[in-house]
Amino acid sequence: ASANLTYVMPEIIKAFNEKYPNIKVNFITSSSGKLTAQILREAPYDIFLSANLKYPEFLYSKGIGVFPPAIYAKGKICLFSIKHKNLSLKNLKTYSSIAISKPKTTPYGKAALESFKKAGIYPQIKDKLIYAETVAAVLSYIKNGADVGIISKSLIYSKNIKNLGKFYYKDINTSFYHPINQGVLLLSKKNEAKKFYNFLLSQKAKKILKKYGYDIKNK
Amino acid sequence: MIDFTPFILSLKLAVIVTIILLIIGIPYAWYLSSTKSKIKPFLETITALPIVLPPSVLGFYLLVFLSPDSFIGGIFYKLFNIKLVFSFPGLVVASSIYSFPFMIQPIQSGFESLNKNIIEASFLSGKGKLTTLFKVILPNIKPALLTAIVITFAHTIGEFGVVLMVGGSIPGKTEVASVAIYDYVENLDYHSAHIYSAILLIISFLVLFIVYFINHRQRRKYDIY
Amino acid sequence: MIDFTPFILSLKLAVIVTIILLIIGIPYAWYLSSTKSKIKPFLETITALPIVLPPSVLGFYLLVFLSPDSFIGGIFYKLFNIKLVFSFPGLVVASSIYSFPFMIQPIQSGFESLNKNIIEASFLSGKGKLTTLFKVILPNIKPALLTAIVITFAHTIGEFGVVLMVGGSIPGKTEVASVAIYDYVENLDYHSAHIYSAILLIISFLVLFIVYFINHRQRRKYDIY
Amino acid sequence: MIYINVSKKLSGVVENMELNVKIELKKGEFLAVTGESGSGKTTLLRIIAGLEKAKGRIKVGNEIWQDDKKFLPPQKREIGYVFQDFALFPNMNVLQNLLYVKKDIDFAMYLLKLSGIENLKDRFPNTLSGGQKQRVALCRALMRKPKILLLDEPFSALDEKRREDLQEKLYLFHKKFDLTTIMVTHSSNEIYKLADNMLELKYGKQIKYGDAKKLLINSKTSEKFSIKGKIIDIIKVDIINIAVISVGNNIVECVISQNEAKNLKIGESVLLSTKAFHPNIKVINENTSC
Amino acid sequence: MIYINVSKKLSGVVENMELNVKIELKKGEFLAVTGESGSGKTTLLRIIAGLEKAKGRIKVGNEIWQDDKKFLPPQKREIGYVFQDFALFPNMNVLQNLLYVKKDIDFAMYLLKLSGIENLKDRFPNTLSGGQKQRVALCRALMRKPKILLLDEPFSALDEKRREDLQEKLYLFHKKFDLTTIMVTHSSNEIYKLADNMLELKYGKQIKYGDAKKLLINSKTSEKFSIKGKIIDIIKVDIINIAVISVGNNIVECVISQNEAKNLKIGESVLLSTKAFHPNIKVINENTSC
Ligand SMILES: Nc1ncnc2c1ncn2[C@@H]1O[C@H](COP(=O)(O)OP(=O)(O)OP(=O)(O)O)[C@@H](O)[C@H]1O
Ligand SMILES: Nc1ncnc2c1ncn2[C@@H]1O[C@H](COP(=O)(O)OP(=O)(O)OP(=O)(O)O)[C@@H](O)[C@H]1O
Ligand SMILES: [Mg+2]
Ligand SMILES: [Mg+2]
Repeated sequence: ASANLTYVMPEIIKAFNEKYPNIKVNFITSSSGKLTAQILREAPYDIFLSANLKYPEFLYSKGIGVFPPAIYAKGKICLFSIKHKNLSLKNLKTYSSIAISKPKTTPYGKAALESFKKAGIYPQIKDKLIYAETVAAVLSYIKNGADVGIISKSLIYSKNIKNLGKFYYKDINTSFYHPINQGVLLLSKKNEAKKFYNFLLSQKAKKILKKYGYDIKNK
Repeated sequence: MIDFTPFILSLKLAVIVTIILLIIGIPYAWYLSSTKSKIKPFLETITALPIVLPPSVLGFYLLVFLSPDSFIGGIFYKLFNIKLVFSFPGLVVASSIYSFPFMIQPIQSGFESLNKNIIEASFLSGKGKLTTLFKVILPNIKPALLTAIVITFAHTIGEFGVVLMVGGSIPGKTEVASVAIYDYVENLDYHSAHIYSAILLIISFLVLFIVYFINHRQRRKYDIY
Repeated sequence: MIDFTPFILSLKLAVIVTIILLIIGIPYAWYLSSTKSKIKPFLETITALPIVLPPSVLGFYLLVFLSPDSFIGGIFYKLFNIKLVFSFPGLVVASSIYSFPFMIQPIQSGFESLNKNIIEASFLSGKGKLTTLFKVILPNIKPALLTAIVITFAHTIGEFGVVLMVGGSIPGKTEVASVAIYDYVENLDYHSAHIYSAILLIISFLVLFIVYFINHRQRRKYDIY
Repeated sequence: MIYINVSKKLSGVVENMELNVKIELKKGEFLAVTGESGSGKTTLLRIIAGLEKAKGRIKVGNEIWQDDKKFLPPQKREIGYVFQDFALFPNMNVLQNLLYVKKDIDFAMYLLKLSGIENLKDRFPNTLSGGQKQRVALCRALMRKPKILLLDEPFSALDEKRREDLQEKLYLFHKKFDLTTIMVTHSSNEIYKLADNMLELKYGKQIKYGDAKKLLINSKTSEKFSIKGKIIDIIKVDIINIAVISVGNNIVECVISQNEAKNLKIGESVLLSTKAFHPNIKVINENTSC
Repeated sequence: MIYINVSKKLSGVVENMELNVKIELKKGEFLAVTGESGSGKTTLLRIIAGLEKAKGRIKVGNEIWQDDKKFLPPQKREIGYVFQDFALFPNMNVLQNLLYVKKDIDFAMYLLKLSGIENLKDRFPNTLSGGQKQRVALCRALMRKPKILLLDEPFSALDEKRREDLQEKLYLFHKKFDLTTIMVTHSSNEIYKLADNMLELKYGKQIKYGDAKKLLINSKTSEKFSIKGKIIDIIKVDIINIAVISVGNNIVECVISQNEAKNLKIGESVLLSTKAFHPNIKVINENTSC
């Protein structure tokens, strides 16, 4: 699974196991790009959960996957800081450093960039951007010097975010960026895998996903 | 609860890789140190190159070359029925390739500064090449050998880019400690990351300290200071 | 179009880090090689430890220690107005810390196998410690020195975990080649990744080959073979 | 029989020097090799040992050690070698250096005792004095009771007493184990005492080769007693003149005439002889002598 | 004046050996140090050079080189040192080895020429023979025209001719530049020729110290001509018996009586003397001699 799912997955697995106590789910996080490269070489994974549709679609185009990629949720992004209270896209230019995850490789970074452009502030803040490897690294950056950053909303609900102490966040209007479609690709024909795949797309899973800040409207 | 499997995997990997590279590295470094051939600088450069690539990128290429569809991976798969990707043997192969220069270079430099006449003296004592190697040459390049072993060992423990790519962090099989710690940091679980890092550091500290301490005592004995 | 900025940054970083570590490493390695103190094995172990941590994790800790809010980062910020995170100086500091053992260990092993009486001969020629170091000691541990420089250089070029974490991969400032290539692989842009990897390899090959080639010629001259 | 016929280009003090040696040794023979510094003595030993390649042939008994086609590696040639610079194994103590060659602790201790260094058996080479190292190197070479013993100035770092002592012991050893020995030395005394044959090299060429005693004895039949020496001082004491002449390690004072004192110069080589038919020979007690 | 009064524990062939030396040198003095292998000669030189710490005091002129409080490092002591194992810089060629000490190319070439190795100036130490290395080491030590010259068996690897040649040149050099020289040697000949004073060590203790010539000359006044030698052979030729006696590097044949032949044994030290009042001294041409 892609890294942003780290927090929600345990709960989904828990719920899944309530229903199917005998199926053990191992879940591995890594970057989508790495996982894609590995799945191409027949990595022994059953289900691939990606932070966007691009990677599952790429794989599917290579003839991998049982069904076409499905969208199980949509990610949201928000402004985040531990220093500054009144967060808004407009205020961004008053800060000296803004951390986002890499637009090239992460969907959340890409969405962040889109919203800057849409808000018309990109030229002013261009030189203040710091690019993190993953959304989790954005938090490290904010903790260690960056004034503000953009992260996935789901992170706010992770239990570990409390490690950062006091923090402030502000949603970014979803109209500012293209939806971050979280795609899932079923890789193996194993029965257990299929069950989990179906569970993930079920209402129960969606409820949990919603609790963790994902947008689950219009499938 | 702390799961020690990743540490055991890490140690196992590091020990195996160090031993394999010692076995390959000694003759190869010897060849490099003693050849006068024109291709020597070429070979030396090639030897150093794996380190120049970012580990994940190297890992990516290794993934391509070691997968059962590829030529090399295919040979292994067909002949020994060993899959070199997403398996522990794969980690061993990949780590060995990445850590190769760390083993070769110090040993080669040790060989190059060895006083050749003790080798001759050993031959003239009627001893063959193997005895000479183990009883005379290696003991007398100990500082270099130690450097090679320590760097290779530590580096294999700490490496995770290649390992993650080729191994795929499968718990109990390819999820080594470095990968586990990385995951904790990614998950913002700093508490576990600290604990795991501390354990990794302590284990490594103990291993290295014992090695250095024994070496220190021996050097005193030989009065090499 | 190929953007060469990351390569230039990488080379710049590797050259600066190598030089800094040479300057720090030589006296430190000398101390380690010549002390008979009991704390020697302890220091040696500590020196090797940075390699044991996965680079991104080390990068994470370095980020914590170098940030302007922290003690060390704070000192730099207040005294020199240098921010050690998300800046090129930060990369230099972080890479230097990570590559430290790669520089120290080979040099130390070189010192340890150096014949001490040529040092004495130099002193008795009326030369001070500095002259002795540059004219006698260093030239005579050349294989070890070369190993240290090559490993440090190559490793700094290839490293990206620490660099990425501390530097924040800001194009033109801290986005070095290894990070750029990594991004291409992540982005499934294998074509660009191949091209960038090839360029990195070719540049590194040339640099290392020149170094080894000159060394090869010199060794022939001294008839050290 | 051992046939050695080798040649090799050397870079010497003169341009294009070539080592050219053609010798034959009988089993049990003791050959001394002498010649000025840089003349190729060490190189010759190294060639015989197989440490250096050279053109030509070496045949020991019925075995060919080297010719156009074959080259027996050093470890296959049964040789004991004392290196000019000792080449002890720094990672082994004195006793281990000997035992490395052969696991015979009694014999090792016997050799160490013979050389007067049995107390040093646990010491590592780095802690030994020059002469002590040299003796360890000698013992190590003897450990194998080798077919051929090659000695490169094995006593150069020793004081005279120890040197004479070891010369004798080496000779006995050579006889007892019927070794064939080739020794590089600069001392004609040593050659006379030990060697059957001698070979003198100059710029790589063999300029003298043959029976050692014949080549060395430089007395003339007419003078039963004549010794070569060198004037190192001419002293005036009261009205007599004394020439101080060094003969080997002896310093001799000799009264000379006023005339002689004028003609003789310090540094000149002289031949000391006496008109008397019968010089006295008196046994001296070692302890009373200087 | 140079005062040296030092002591240091050594690990020797006997238990708990201690080096104890108390000597005084005048400026321009030539002191020879002798003694058996392992007696502490090298250690003494190293202490004087500051390469090894020891208890005691060293004072050179008005300058204290070492005492309880002070320890002048080697590079501050103006010393030339020839190491027993040469210690040439492997990364420099012969000329560079000399120029490293002092950038005086004329003087370097002069010294190399003096030692007969000017042709080797571009060679690297690894390619030299033992005696060649030793000469380079000597030249290098002389480059500084040091206050004190310390020589550790500087001629041990040289053939006799070269050795005598260099002995003389060293002596002239010593005189010309008014050096104070301390030389370790095993040859009493060398001591007599070169040294003003001599020091003999045994197990680290100084057992003889004083005027070299007085300590060396072992002639008795009654016998004007008497030399110590050793019987190395007794040969029967027809009806006469010949004793072959080695005197230094001379081999002397001496007719002896039947009776003498019975009593004398090979290996015995003998005193050769003659009843004649006047031994002949004849200058010999170097080239005709063996
Ligand atoms: N590795 C080498 N490369 C080139 N020339 C060499 C090498 N080793 C020795 N030589 C030269 O070959 C010649 C013979 O050397 P060798 O060591 O045999 O002399 P030697 O007779 O043993 O002298 P010595 O009595 O000084 O030890 C010397 O002139 C020396 O400079
Ligand atoms: N590093 C050392 N550690 C311990 N003992 C040593 C060390 N160096 C020398 N010795 C011992 O000290 C004693 C004196 O050594 P030194 O080298 O001064 O002897 P030397 O008189 O020069 O002998 P040689 O004529 O054999 O060169 C020897 O018995 C030797 O074994
Ligand atoms: Mg020689
Ligand atoms: Mg000595």
